[in-house]
Amino acid sequence: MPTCPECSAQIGVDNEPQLNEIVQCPECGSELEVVKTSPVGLATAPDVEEDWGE
Amino acid sequence: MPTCPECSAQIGVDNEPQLNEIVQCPECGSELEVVKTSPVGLATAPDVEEDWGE
Amino acid sequence: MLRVAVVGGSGYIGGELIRILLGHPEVELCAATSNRFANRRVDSVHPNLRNVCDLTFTHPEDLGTYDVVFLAVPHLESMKQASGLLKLGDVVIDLTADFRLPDEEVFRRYYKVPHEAPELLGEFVGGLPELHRKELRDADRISVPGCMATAAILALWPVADVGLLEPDVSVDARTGSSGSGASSGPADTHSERANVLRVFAPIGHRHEAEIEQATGLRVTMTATGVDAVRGVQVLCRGRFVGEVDEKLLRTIYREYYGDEPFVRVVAQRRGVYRLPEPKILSGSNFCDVGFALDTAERRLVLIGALDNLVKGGAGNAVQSMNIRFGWPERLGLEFPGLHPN
Amino acid sequence: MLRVAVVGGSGYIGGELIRILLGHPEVELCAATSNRFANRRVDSVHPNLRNVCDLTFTHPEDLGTYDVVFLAVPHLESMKQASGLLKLGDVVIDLTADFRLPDEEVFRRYYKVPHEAPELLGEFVGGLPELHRKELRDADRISVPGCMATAAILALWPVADVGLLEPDVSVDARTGSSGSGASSGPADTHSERANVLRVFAPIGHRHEAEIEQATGLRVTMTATGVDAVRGVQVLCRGRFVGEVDEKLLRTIYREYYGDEPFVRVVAQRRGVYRLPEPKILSGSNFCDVGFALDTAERRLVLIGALDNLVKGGAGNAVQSMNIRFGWPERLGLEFPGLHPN
Amino acid sequence: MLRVAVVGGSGYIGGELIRILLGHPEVELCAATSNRFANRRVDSVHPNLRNVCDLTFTHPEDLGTYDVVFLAVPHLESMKQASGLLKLGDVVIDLTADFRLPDEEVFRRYYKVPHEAPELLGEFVGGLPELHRKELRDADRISVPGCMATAAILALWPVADVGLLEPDVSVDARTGSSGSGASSGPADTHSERANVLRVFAPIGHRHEAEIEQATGLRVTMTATGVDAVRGVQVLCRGRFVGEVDEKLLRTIYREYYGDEPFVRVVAQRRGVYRLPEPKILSGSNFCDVGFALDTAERRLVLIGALDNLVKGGAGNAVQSMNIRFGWPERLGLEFPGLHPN
Amino acid sequence: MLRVAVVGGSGYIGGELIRILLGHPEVELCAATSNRFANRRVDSVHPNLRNVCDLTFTHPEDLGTYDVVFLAVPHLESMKQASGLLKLGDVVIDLTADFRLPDEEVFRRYYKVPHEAPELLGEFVGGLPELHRKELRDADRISVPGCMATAAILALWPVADVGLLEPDVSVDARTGSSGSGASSGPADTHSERANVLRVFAPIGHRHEAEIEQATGLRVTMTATGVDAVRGVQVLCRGRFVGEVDEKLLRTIYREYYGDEPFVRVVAQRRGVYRLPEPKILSGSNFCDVGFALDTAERRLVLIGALDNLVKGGAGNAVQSMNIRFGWPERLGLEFPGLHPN
Ligand SMILES: NC(=O)c1ccc[n+]([C@@H]2O[C@H](COP(=O)([O-])OP(=O)(O)OC[C@H]3O[C@@H](n4cnc5c(N)ncnc54)[C@H](OP(=O)(O)O)[C@@H]3O)[C@@H](O)[C@H]2O)c1
Ligand SMILES: NC(=O)c1ccc[n+]([C@@H]2O[C@H](COP(=O)([O-])OP(=O)(O)OC[C@H]3O[C@@H](n4cnc5c(N)ncnc54)[C@H](OP(=O)(O)O)[C@@H]3O)[C@@H](O)[C@H]2O)c1
Ligand SMILES: NC(=O)c1ccc[n+]([C@@H]2O[C@H](COP(=O)([O-])OP(=O)(O)OC[C@H]3O[C@@H](n4cnc5c(N)ncnc54)[C@H](OP(=O)(O)O)[C@@H]3O)[C@@H](O)[C@H]2O)c1
Ligand SMILES: NC(=O)c1ccc[n+]([C@@H]2O[C@H](COP(=O)([O-])OP(=O)(O)OC[C@H]3O[C@@H](n4cnc5c(N)ncnc54)[C@H](OP(=O)(O)O)[C@@H]3O)[C@@H](O)[C@H]2O)c1
Ligand SMILES: [Zn+2]
Ligand SMILES: [Zn+2]
Repeated sequence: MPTCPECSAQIGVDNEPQLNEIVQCPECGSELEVVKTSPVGLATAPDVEEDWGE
Repeated sequence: MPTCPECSAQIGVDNEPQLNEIVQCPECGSELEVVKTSPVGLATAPDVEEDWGE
Repeated sequence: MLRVAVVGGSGYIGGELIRILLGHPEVELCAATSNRFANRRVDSVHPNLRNVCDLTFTHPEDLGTYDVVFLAVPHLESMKQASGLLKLGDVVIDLTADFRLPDEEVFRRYYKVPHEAPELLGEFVGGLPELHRKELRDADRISVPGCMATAAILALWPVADVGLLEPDVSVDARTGSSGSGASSGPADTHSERANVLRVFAPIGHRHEAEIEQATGLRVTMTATGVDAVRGVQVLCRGRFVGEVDEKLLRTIYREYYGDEPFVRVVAQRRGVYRLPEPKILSGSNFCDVGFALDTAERRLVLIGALDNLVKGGAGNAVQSMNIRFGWPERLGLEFPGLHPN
Repeated sequence: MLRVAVVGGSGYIGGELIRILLGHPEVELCAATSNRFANRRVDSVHPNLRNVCDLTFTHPEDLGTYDVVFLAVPHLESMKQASGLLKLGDVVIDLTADFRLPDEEVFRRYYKVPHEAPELLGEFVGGLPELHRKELRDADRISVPGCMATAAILALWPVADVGLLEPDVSVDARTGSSGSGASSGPADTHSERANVLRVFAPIGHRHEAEIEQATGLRVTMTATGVDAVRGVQVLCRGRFVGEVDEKLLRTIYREYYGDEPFVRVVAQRRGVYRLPEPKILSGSNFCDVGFALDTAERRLVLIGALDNLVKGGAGNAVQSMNIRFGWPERLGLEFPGLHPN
Repeated sequence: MLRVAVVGGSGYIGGELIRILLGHPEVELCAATSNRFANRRVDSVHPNLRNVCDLTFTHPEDLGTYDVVFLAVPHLESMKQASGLLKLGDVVIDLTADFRLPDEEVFRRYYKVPHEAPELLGEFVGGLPELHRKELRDADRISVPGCMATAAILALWPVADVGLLEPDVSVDARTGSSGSGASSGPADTHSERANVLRVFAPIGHRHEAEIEQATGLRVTMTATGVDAVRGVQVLCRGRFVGEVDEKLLRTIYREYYGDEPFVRVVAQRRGVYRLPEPKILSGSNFCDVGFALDTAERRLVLIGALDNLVKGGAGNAVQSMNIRFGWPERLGLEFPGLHPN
Repeated sequence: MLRVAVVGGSGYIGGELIRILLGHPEVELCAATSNRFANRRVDSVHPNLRNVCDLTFTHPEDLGTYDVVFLAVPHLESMKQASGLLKLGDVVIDLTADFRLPDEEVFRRYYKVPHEAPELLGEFVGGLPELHRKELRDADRISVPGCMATAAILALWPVADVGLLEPDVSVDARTGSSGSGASSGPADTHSERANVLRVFAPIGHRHEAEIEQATGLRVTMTATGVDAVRGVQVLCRGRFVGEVDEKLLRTIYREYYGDEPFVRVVAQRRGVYRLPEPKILSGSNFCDVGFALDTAERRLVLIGALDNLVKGGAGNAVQSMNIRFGWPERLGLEFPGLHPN
């Protein structure tokens, strides 16, 4: 199973993930991009900085 | 089954209620006193006015 | 297990539906939609579902068909997309306002736009089990009433139905911030919305029409936003006809609600919680109703309280589904609420 | 500088009087009483007054005489101790309910006990400047109305006074926890009192009588405790007679309140704060009044809001004192309230 | 069905135990005690249980014997009444502080009184499944840890256990008002307790001792009351030894909690709910733990959050019971919490 | 009367400046700017100012020149528009973060962008009277510190300045929602922001740099959003060097703050309000500071509390202006805060 490049959590992906599909890490919430298939490779997707703090 | 003198709700009492036992009406919350047994008769127990309002 | 889906899963009603359906033993939640969060995890929007829900949101266009579909989209959207949405499920339970009012004209008066699917209005059964249990048993199109309307109808209906109320009734409703959904404008920020007693509808609130339709009364309604996230309370004021005393009122409510799994009559003479209030109802499917009587003035105050997202929405919808499929009505809806809270 | 004293200084109204009087340029606060805290520092009970007030509490029995004395004791105490208390000051301003209702019988009906000083009832002038400014100019006995009553009277009075209201009016009042003073019972703890919408007076609230007396209307009142410390809001519902439109209402309110320093008419078509609410009134002496009109149904909703401890109590008392002594009415009462809050 | 009883059923922990046990499929709740409310209905104190619970309170002296007894009395009472109370149940689960600290001397230092049943201290197993699951399987005397202690222990323990923490740790705890039970004093009224950030324990809070014992760390703890009814959050600050990065921390937590039914690791890079907080945990048995890392300064902030009455008390007790009797751990504890709330 | 203007008048700091300046006897408020609300009434945004303020907002481009100009624009805007803004006033008091940190590099590290007017950094005097009263007397460019920084600096500074603190200090800050201004995103809505204990800055909050600069300590700071509109509280934890007892601490604070009009030392052994908290500070310019001492562990907890919009912003700015012009420092800032509140 592929792992999250940010936090090493195992990421469940569909049987046939599409290239450039975005999946979200269940542990750290990062958005990950499918950068290759069979086997699946994931890279951190560019993050739009959210306004959250005060 | 005896009924609440305040609101007529049916009051479940133990098989052998004691005279002067206090039971509480499930519907209106009144405290009721067992004033006779077999058959059971209930009367509203004197109510200590609770401070509740503002 | 029936296969179910929620359209509008990233909203507050949608989130509550997801929570309840995940705990429901007879259904499998197969999809929850979101445009904004498509492919993101459901628990990234509804963090209470972490470790409980592994789904990601589906884009509405990617939906398949299901045994039951719940519509929790903004009002006006159900009717606009009706042709598409109604095909998604054998049974469709709509939580918007769009199919609540059978009369096209009344709809237009309250919603300021013409109805876009008037031909469907007659197909929907009201998703209020206390009034429509029988019709719900074979209803394929169900329209759940509004949250404040539900509280007011359940408080008023028995007394109105036995003919003890004069027709003119005023309804004073109070509601938490989740009642307006997950949207955010300048009036919705915490700094502006906290500590409010905001009379956002001094006259003519839309739920008037629903209450009138269900009870046959003439209703004038006022709605105030209060500093709470969940919860609705209504105070209904009217005059009675004939002889009315506390016992009679209790007898009436007992007759109407004695067997109801989710309506409790709360009118106590002692204790801290004498009349219905939402404080203890968060997460629960109960609607508490109560009353006070002013014999001298021949006036009645009837009070209802519920959690707007549960009995005022998602819970009512699931209860309706339980009836439709012949399941025990309490299924998935057992959480009783918390004290203190 | 006039010498003033507060009886009941450890309570919430007493504390507010102390705060305002300390900032008042024409008076010197000479004593504030407490039985429980006699000889303890005032700021040990009212921590906002640290570095502002160096007084300690006086036992009531150790009071001297003063130019002005404010009575902020529990209701029924002013009348019980009237003979003693009224000797303490050349001018006595009573904040209890005891001398608000001129009619002994009405008092007994609402307070369930006979009045103990009925002979004094006629001596008091109502401490509501908007209605009694003229009499206040030479009043030596002043009785300040109740907090919810003040809000309702100020909302209703102009429209009632010009004869536009049908006599039957319902008043729906909402109040914070400080409205019941510093007392503590099982229903007052934070865990039980937070998040409430507690209908503690579904019918027959005592302030009914005050509103009826001031406006000549027939009032049925409901009161609900809300999750706030300060603040009162009233929604008054009635029907109008004759032709009424928004302009007429504005004209009437302008005529009655255009020159009032502490009444604002708030009925806006835009913005976040369209109708009166207490959120922005904490600490201020304003009473905001507003209205909504249902022409079709010939109904009016009149709304009032204030800080129960200021315009609903201590502020009104000080404003009355200012009038009595011919000082500018705003003296000591300039704090406008906060936004956001 | 096992027969169970709750001693102290009119309190907040007692009420929560009753709620959970009523929904538990393997037990029958046979008695809940109260001195003050003996023979009154349980739902007159816990109004969320109306229509759910038909019991009346039993006077403690009228108790029989049961398969399992939960003790939810004030602290010091369990040890004082130990000889009587421990006879009531084959399995006794104590929620007071009395049997949490195995060392008599530590107890005396923190509770300022000598222990009255020191001979029993060794008999109790800690009711914290994450640390003591194995011993709980055959424990007949179980002592559930404190609410803030539970949150702190669950946040700290994995990192401490692998030896990555320097021993000195500070714990900053925040707690709602239900944490101090249903008692009421002048500091507990809504007017005084609302809106607080009350540092009631700037140093030396009693839960320090429990955290030290469970983690082997040296803890200095501060506790602040916040304006909430339910909920505890702890921020634990320490320094790490060796090389630590986010991945390592996640691996550690995953290893310790990956299979735990009620601990979730929450440390997100996006969204509104990135770190643990009690807002979404009311009524649920989850303890959320999370972390933030300051690599430059070699510091860690570890965060825990829970509902003090559930995972911080009643829920932990029921989870321990489930383990003791070999039932699925989630039994009776499935409610996931609400969003929004 | 000096002529003053507020740039950013529709924001929360701007609104507070307007409120205070309107009540200030030595200045005339001539303009308050807003882009979004230009030409609309000030009281349509700040409803507390109805009947108090008759101004309409000025578009920033329509400003003239004034004796004193206050800058309450978003951070980074002051430096970006510095050349224009600084010409507007003989005295300019900036409330943004832009000129607080004299070191360009530190600024870049914390604000992630290069400073755009580094040449001006040296011109600003810190707007914290307790530390910079002397320089403020003839300062024409004043930079007011951050709200949390002010609370922490005032709590830490005396003890640090006498050399009693070890350099490593942790600061745990709690803040209400107004601290982030009037902006609104999905995380700011009432439903999401109510009831939070949101650790939005577990490490590295920007105010760290300000506290370090003022006190010479090494600070690690954590910030948590709480369910309040106004108010900041900081808990600062450190270790002391040498012999320290309560008396010494009191002596030090007395020496530093005995003559300060707006700092109170609050560390009481009795009563409900023993340590500083913002509950009673809304609207007031006080900063309360207090302490607790753990002699055994050689640890100190120093606590500060203030209203972020007053002593944490607008009030501090006005106090600085009072010093600059030789007026009594309390002018316009007399409101002491409310109890209860
Ligand atoms: N809140 C209550 O108390 C309550 C009670 C009873 C009934 N209701 C009714 O329930 C419905 C939902 O209310 P809510 O409070 O949950 O609102 P909400 O929080 O705003 O949620 C609306 C949902 O609809 C989705 N949505 C928006 N536009 C859409 C479109 N054009 N097509 C498909 N989906 C769309 C939204 O997500 P995306 O934008 O990501 O798609 C979101 O999931 C409303 O009709 C409301 O009247 C609400
Ligand atoms: N709270 C409001 O919003 C509000 C508004 C308008 C008017 N009022 C009226 O103002 C009055 C005070 O209300 P409150 O809310 O301030 O009540 P409170 O907080 O309970 O204060 C009552 C005060 O009276 C003192 N007191 C009690 N018994 C006394 C006695 N036998 N003789 C002399 N002093 C006694 C108490 O202190 P010690 O026990 O230490 O002496 C305390 O200082 C009441 O009559 C109330 O109806 C209240
Ligand atoms: N609150 C929390 O968050 C929390 C969390 C974890 C653990 N705990 C622990 O749980 C226990 C209960 O706490 P709580 O918050 O529920 O307190 P509480 O609300 O004050 O309840 C105490 C209960 O004990 C009963 N009681 C009082 N004195 C008694 C006596 N001498 N003998 C028998 N029963 C007596 C009370 O009712 P009657 O007076 O009517 O008998 C009441 O039912 C405490 O030991 C506390 O440390 C509390
Ligand atoms: N909130 C606090 O507790 C606090 C405390 C101390 C210091 N501060 C600082 O005070 C400043 C204002 O904070 P706030 O909380 O009041 O923020 P705010 O509520 O967001 O207000 C910002 C103000 O600036 C105006 N503005 C926005 N962009 C502008 C531009 N490009 N040019 C000119 N004006 C512009 C806004 O109105 P228009 O968009 O209509 O022009 C608004 O009046 C910030 O720098 C903040 O760091 C805040
Ligand atoms: Zn990850
Ligand atoms: Zn009854």
